[in-house]
Amino acid sequence: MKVAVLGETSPDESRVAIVPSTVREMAKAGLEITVVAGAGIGSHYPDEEYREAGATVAPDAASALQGAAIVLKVQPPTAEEVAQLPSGCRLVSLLSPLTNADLVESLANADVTAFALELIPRISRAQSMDVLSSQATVAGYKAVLMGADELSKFLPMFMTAAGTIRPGKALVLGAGVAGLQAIATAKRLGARVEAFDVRVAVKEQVESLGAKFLETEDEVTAEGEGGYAKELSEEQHQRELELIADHIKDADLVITTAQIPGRPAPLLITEEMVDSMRPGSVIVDLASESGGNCAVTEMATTVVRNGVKVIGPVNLPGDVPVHASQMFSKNVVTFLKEMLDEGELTLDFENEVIDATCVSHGGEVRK
Amino acid sequence: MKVAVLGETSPDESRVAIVPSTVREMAKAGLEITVVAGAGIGSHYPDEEYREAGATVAPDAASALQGAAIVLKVQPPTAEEVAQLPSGCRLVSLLSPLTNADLVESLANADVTAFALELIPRISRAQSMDVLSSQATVAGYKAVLMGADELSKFLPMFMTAAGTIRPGKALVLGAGVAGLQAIATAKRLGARVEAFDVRVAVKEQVESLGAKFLETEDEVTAEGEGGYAKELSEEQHQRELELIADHIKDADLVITTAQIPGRPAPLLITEEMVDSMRPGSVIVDLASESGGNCAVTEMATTVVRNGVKVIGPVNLPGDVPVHASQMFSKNVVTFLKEMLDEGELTLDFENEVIDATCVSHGGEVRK
Amino acid sequence: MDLSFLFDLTYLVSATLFVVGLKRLQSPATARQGNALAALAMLVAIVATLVENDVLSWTGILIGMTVGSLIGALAARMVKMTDMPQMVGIFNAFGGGASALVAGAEFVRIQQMGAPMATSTGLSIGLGSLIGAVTFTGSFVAFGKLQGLISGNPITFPLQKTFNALLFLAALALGAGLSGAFALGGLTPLTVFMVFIGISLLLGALLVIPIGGADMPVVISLLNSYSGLAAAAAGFVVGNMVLIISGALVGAAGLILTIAMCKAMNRSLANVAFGTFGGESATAQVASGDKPVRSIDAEQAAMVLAYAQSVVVVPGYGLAVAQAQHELRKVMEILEERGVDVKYAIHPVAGRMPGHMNVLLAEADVPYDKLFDLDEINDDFQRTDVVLVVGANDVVNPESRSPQSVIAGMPILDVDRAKNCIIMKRSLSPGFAGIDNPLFYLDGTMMFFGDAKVSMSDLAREVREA
Amino acid sequence: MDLSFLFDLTYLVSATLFVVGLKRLQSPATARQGNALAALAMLVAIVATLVENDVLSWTGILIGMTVGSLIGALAARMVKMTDMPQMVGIFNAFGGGASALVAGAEFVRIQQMGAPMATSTGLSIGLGSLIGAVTFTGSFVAFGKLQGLISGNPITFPLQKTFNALLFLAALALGAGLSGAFALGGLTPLTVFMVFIGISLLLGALLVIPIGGADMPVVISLLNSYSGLAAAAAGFVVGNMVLIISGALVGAAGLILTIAMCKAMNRSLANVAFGTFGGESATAQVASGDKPVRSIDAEQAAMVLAYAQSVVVVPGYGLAVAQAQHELRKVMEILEERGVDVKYAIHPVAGRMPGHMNVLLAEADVPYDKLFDLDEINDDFQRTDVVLVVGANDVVNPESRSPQSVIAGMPILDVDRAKNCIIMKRSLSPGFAGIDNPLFYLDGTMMFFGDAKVSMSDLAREVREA
Amino acid sequence: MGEMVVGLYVFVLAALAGSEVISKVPPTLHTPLMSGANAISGIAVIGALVISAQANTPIVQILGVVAIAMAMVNVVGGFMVTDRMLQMFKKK
Amino acid sequence: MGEMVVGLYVFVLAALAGSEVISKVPPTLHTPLMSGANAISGIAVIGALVISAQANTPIVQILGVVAIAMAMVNVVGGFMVTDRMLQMFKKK
Ligand SMILES: NC(=O)c1ccc[n+]([C@@H]2O[C@H](COP(=O)([O-])OP(=O)(O)OC[C@H]3O[C@@H](n4cnc5c(N)ncnc54)[C@H](OP(=O)(O)O)[C@@H]3O)[C@@H](O)[C@H]2O)c1
Ligand SMILES: NC(=O)c1ccc[n+]([C@@H]2O[C@H](COP(=O)([O-])OP(=O)(O)OC[C@H]3O[C@@H](n4cnc5c(N)ncnc54)[C@H](OP(=O)(O)O)[C@@H]3O)[C@@H](O)[C@H]2O)c1
Ligand SMILES: NC(=O)c1ccc[n+]([C@@H]2O[C@H](COP(=O)([O-])OP(=O)(O)OC[C@H]3O[C@@H](n4cnc5c(N)ncnc54)[C@H](O)[C@@H]3O)[C@@H](O)[C@H]2O)c1
Ligand SMILES: NC(=O)c1ccc[n+]([C@@H]2O[C@H](COP(=O)([O-])OP(=O)(O)OC[C@H]3O[C@@H](n4cnc5c(N)ncnc54)[C@H](O)[C@@H]3O)[C@@H](O)[C@H]2O)c1
Repeated sequence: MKVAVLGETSPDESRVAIVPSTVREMAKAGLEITVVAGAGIGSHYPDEEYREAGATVAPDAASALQGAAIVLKVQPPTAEEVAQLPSGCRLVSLLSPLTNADLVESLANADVTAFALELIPRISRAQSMDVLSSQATVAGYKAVLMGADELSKFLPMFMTAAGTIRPGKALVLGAGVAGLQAIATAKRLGARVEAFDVRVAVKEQVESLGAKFLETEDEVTAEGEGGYAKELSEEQHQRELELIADHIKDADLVITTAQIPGRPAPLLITEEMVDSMRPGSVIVDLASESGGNCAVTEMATTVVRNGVKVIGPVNLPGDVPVHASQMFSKNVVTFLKEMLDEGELTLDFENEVIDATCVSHGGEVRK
Repeated sequence: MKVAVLGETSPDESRVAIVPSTVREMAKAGLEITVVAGAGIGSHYPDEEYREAGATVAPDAASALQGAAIVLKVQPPTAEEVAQLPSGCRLVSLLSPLTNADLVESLANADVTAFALELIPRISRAQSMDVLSSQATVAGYKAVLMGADELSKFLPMFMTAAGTIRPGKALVLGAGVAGLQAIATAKRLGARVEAFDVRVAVKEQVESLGAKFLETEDEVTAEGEGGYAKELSEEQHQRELELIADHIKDADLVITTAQIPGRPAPLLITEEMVDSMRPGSVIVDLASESGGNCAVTEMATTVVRNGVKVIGPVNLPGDVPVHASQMFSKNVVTFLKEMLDEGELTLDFENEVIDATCVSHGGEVRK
Repeated sequence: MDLSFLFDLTYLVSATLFVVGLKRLQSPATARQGNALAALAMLVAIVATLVENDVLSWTGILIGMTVGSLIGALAARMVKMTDMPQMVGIFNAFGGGASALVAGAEFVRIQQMGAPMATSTGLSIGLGSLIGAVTFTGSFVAFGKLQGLISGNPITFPLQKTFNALLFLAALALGAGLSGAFALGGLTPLTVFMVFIGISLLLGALLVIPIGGADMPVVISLLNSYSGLAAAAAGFVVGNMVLIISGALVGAAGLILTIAMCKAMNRSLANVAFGTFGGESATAQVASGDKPVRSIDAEQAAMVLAYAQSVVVVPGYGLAVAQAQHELRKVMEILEERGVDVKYAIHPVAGRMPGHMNVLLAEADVPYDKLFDLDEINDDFQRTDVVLVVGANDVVNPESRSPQSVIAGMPILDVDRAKNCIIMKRSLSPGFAGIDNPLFYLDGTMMFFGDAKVSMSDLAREVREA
Repeated sequence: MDLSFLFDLTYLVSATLFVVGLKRLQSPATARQGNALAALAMLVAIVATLVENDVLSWTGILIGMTVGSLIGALAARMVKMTDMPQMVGIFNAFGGGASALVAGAEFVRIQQMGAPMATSTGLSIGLGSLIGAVTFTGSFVAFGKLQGLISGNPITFPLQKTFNALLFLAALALGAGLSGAFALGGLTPLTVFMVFIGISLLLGALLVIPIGGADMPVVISLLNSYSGLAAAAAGFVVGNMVLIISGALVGAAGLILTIAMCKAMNRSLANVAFGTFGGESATAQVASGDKPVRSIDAEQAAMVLAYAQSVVVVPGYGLAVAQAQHELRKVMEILEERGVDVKYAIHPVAGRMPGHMNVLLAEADVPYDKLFDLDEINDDFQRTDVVLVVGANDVVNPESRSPQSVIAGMPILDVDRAKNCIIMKRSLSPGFAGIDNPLFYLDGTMMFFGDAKVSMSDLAREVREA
Repeated sequence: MGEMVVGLYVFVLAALAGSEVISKVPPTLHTPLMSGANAISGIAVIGALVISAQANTPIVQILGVVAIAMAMVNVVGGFMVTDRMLQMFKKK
Repeated sequence: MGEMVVGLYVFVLAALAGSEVISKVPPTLHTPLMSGANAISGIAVIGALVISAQANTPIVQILGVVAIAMAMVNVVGGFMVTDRMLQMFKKK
């Protein structure tokens, strides 16, 4: 069975869906892998290594797609790419299905059975396919490194002959997968870390990393489904803002990660809060792609306001392409194995994972 | 007694010689401080804070210098600045005296008593004036953050549902003040760290940070004076290069800091060594200003060779201006106190520190 | 210096050997030797006794010794390891019985000689036979309960306490009568003595009957103490120092042991000793629903770990919550110094974020090369002596192998394949997935309850001393 | 039951109280109470003795008791804390003397009665007076050495060992003669006895004379053990159990203590006990050049720390070299649990790079708010009970205050102002600056030698148990 | 002093020594310790021997022999079982 | 059994108990312990009392009284000094 691994066409994307080490694993499972030439270059995996691992390197996407039963990608395909897909093939990739209904429609029309990796259910068994988790891990780590590098100050404490420098304070808003990783990384760098989230279970998790969980007098909670959060009531939101205003004043590094699936990111940092911070401080807004947690954030650029840098990074995992791709690839392979039975393709909608992720099949949009 | 704090004119320099918190300390010692407007902006110390601390803010350098007995700066003064200095005043600043004889000459001609902070002797008492140490500390920390941020990989180990990622390897060449700090920071970030230096005492120090010291079969040592190194013999250098070639192949992040006072930096990484590294790796060459430890290094830019980024940073401490200035300032104040006796200026050449640092006095070049 | 002085010295040596032998039982390293010393002490005492006394007839003595030794040796050889407690119980019965018989025989002898009995002798004989007889039947009942011959459940009947108390008073009264405290009406002393013995035997059985099977080890320990006292009483009867000394030793040792065991089981001594008057029962097991688990403390865990050859640590979210990483590393370092091979098995989703355990263990300076991921280590478990699970739950839950489970399909660390598994957590409550863990109820599993940081600190101390 | 039985029971109670009292001396928490119990035991024994015996004349007894008590109480009140060891020595002399006198008096009494003496009585009297007399003079010499009345240096003369050995043999021979083993020519037994006592007294002095002042505490402990034996011998002489028991207790306790002290000082018991035959001397002090330092071990350090109210830790480069940061944090945590106030004083240039200690302590998870820099903490030292310096040297070197020093002008942590200072390092070798450190030789300084990681581990164990 | 009192002294002292010695034993060794102490309590055999040796009538003689046999079961069985348990504690 | 043998038994047992009890004392308490044991060794006062009480001649009487005085110095001084030392160990 032929599996085509396409290269990414967006200039912002340096990852690749499959890395050479997983090619080997797939080959063992009986799949023939064809990789478009140069697909791995952005993440430092040369064609050479793919060949050594047993893949065929096709000169372009068209030849790679010829007769492919499965097509793998990182980012959602463009209209042209959709047009090129062989009818009846299966596409596994990120698809932003909640916000990109047109794409799903066009895939259905092209008779592609498409699987959106964002929709992997958060059940124990599917953890090893969960690309959102693996990529959020990368983002959380990277956000702190980027922020610390942009900072005009030290994060760790230093007691030296040239005076004592108190440890910097990092504030992490939203302690999901990315937020927890950010906490851990900031702790590693020696910062004092405070964090806030609207889900109650998070308090213990934050403390298990040695950080301080901020609490309001009245509870602010908004537990959603499947481990996600939902939007806060207006009153609760107000209380949350007050809490943050209180603690952001003396923060040196702020990392925000708050997201609500399918909704714009909640606003957690107002302009006044940014103004209350000391010049030289840094905010890294991981929610910038879905509107930002900070009022000042502009996607894909760094705004300096009053000496405070507000960074709105796009696709942070793409900045750590070697390992982000490796993890993505491992997730995809584990997912593929869900629909293989002794080397044969199956499509079992009883299977929770398959059912949840499949957005188009047999020319129909499934959800 | 009037002390003038000048702003830095070089665009690369964001530090300032005196920060508001030390203004207070100086005022207590009976000094009147005048700061040129905007001097602290680059390091996020607004004029406001200087005023609050008790300093006068002068509109420009000329008015600040009027009647000043002591003039403070970070970088060596430009020709114009030298021309502005009141005759008979004392200048305390970095002066690169070993490589910049002209400047010293011109200072002597202008009848300035100039003190080169680079020449602070490395004796116990003078540790709190040692700007080379304090700024090297900043550089070592910053180099790792910068390198880790540029890296296409993780440094720490991750055992996750998306596979296991082995910890990255950092190689630190030259384990002086900056190198040791780089080791500590890389360890903090979870890297496995190896280090090499030509001074024997360093082995224990490297190990005291939990890193591995690389050793050759035959000893490679070149202990210099005052804790510094001297140049290696050709044969020893060859042996060192072999050792490095052996260990650089699988290094993800390389930090080089090897320096020999008054001499160009030793070459430690050849082009072939760079080619032997995996794409996506990073080299940060802290010696770039004195010629670089890596053959590929170009000062002030990043060269990408074969997927390996070679960064040649300039003035790294200037990238952490808030704390770098604070430490610098603390050093300068402690130094000033050496030549104050009950609020009166003294010039005691019996004092080892004064003697060693004073490069021009009474119209004469002193060394 | 006459001969009797020599004999006395020999007995003194024997007594000292008993003390030294018991002392050696303090540590596993010297315990066997200690036992051997005690046995030697016994031999010395026996030989000295035989030489010292003018033996009227060797036949009986030789027969008694041979038969007894053979039975004892055979029983000791054949008993299964798991049946040890019962075996100790039954040996104890015989020891107690022997003391009672000695007292009885002396009583008969004195009666036959027709000599009047000194109060002190009467007292000794009374105490010896009372305690000996109680030990005899009590131990048999304990044996029966442990062996399953008698129901392990507490057996109670109405007015049990009152009845036992009356019996005890009756025995005391008869004993006092025998010692000459008051006249016994027309009955011959022998008859009275027989009744006295009968009551004592009944009392022994009745004292143990109402105690639950789980408390039996404590009961046996207590009866052991009694048999020591009985022997000491026998010593008073025949006027032999070595009997008095070793009897006192065993009596004190048994009592201390009983108290220690009660503490470990969270019972009061009175509760067990006067089980009659209490009649309640407890169980050493913490039960969830009806499934029993084995619960151990730091000392026991330390012993298991310190004498293992290979240990694998499975850290989980609870380690992070307790922030016990430093203590964990410390314990493992001590074990490594003792030559134990230590590895850490890191499950990919242990904790609450990817790489959680890495962050934690890096903080505690655990070297990277000791960390193994699921695929690398899963085959090792069956060759592992002890797995120490610290605050992990879901990632070691064998339930994931059953397709109906909510964690079905999640690969787990196969710790259930190891020989022993110690699990440190605070309770039997479930982990993230919210489901019960069958691992807790397996035979090889020992639960070490408590906050992981506290438990680990305790463990560090105990491991160092083990 | 007759009266004598009651007395015997009372003596038994007294003896048991002695044992319990000694047992309570095991821990600082109960030690005072233990001492009180022992005193009570003594009171009980004295009263019982007075009541039991038909006292012929109360005058002498009352005078003796009053005078002795007054002297003892006054001496105990007035002695300076630092003179305690001598005081114990001299008390001991009196105890030994009393035993010798008891034996002597009994000898005289028997002689006067003209009755023949039983071998066993002779043996008891001989041993009692020999050991008592040796204790008497030996203790006095030890006292003199400690008090500075006699030179603390070992005093030796040619053939010392041989002479002592001969003296000892002579005493034995005379003793045997007295016990009736052989005839004593024309001399009256009393004369022989006087000579015997004389030789014993001489022997006591000669045994102690050649031992160095540093070994005196061990000698006193050993003499203490002797005086116990003398009391036990006196017990045999007058046939009193409580004397035998408490004498044996003290004898054994003294011996065990002596052995423990020898171990701590790295001397063999034989070396001290038979100082005569050895005659060499050692010193408990590690000397650099001629300056002595006080060296302590983990147990002592633990006691000092555990009973402090405030402890400041001064980490230095040695902590990093030993990688003992985790162990350090552990020890401090245990102390904090015990209510000790713990701070860390970080010198700006401790270690080998700026912020070295920060990296190290952050790794071990020491909270930031426990770290204080030089300016913040220097004033606190004089209010600090114990400073624990771990592998630091230059940064606590008071030499920096003298302008000639190579480290002149470097601000230091003023640990010499604290009440006590424990310094952990491997030797007396200098630090980075290569100069000696006068701090090591101060009165309040205790050196705890060894690799910091090992020492700290030991300390953790001991602190937990302290 | 009477036999009885002497016995009492000895008894009390032995008990003190016994409890001191035992109080330091770790729980894992409790079972072997109990078993070892149990074997020692078979010391009643000495009493049985004394009685048998001096037996003046058949009934005393019989009682004595039975006592010997029972005590020996305790002694021999006890020490052997203890030894078996302790073998498990051997440090490799 | 003779007095002597009984004494020996008692002596040995007491010594065993004593060494067990002492072997657990930490070094810091060695000095007070030594001092406490030293006070106990003043038990010789009992012997002295017995002798004095039964003194049949002046010389024995005098020896006895001196012995009493000396022993009492040891007893009273010993216990008091020990107590003073132990006060320093009071846990706040
Ligand atoms: N790693 C990830 O990325 C990630 C993310 C989200 C969810 N998850 C899920 O989290 C779970 C991880 O499994 P796990 O085995 O590590 O943890 P777990 O299944 O959640 O179990 C943790 C156990 O630790 C015990 N515990 C808590 N605090 C303790 C303390 N102070 N001292 C001692 N024990 C303590 C708890 O039992 P007691 O209450 O009885 O003490 C609990 O049963 C998996 O189900 C995984 O799917 C993982
Ligand atoms: N912080 C900086 O930036 C910097 C940079 C360069 C130089 N310095 C200089 O370094 C010195 C720092 O002072 P310091 O007090 O931290 O250190 P130090 O004066 O160098 O003394 C360290 C002590 O630690 C002991 N030690 C070494 N290894 C040990 C081990 N494994 N276990 C126990 N003890 C051990 C050594 O004594 P033993 O050998 O007897 O064990 C040594 O005396 C200052 O002189 C400072 O000027 C500092
Ligand atoms: N298989 C599994 O069991 C599994 C896998 C992955 C994640 N999860 C769980 O899902 C959780 C959320 O995952 P995620 O990180 O992808 O979520 P996410 O990226 O959707 O959101 C990030 C965080 O922002 C928080 N947030 C939302 N609104 C907020 C507000 N107004 N203020 C502050 N915080 C706000 C959310 O609670 C969440 O923790 C994780 O914590 C994890 O426990 C479970
Ligand atoms: N007052 C004091 O005591 C004091 C103050 C500051 C620094 N120092 C000492 O001085 C030492 C050096 O200080 P620095 O960091 O400013 O030195 P530096 O910046 O001049 O050099 C950096 C390092 O490069 C090393 N190096 C030189 N040639 C090399 C080669 N061919 N290969 C590998 N490494 C080479 C040097 O040994 C040095 O460790 C420090 O380690 C410190 O111990 C002492």
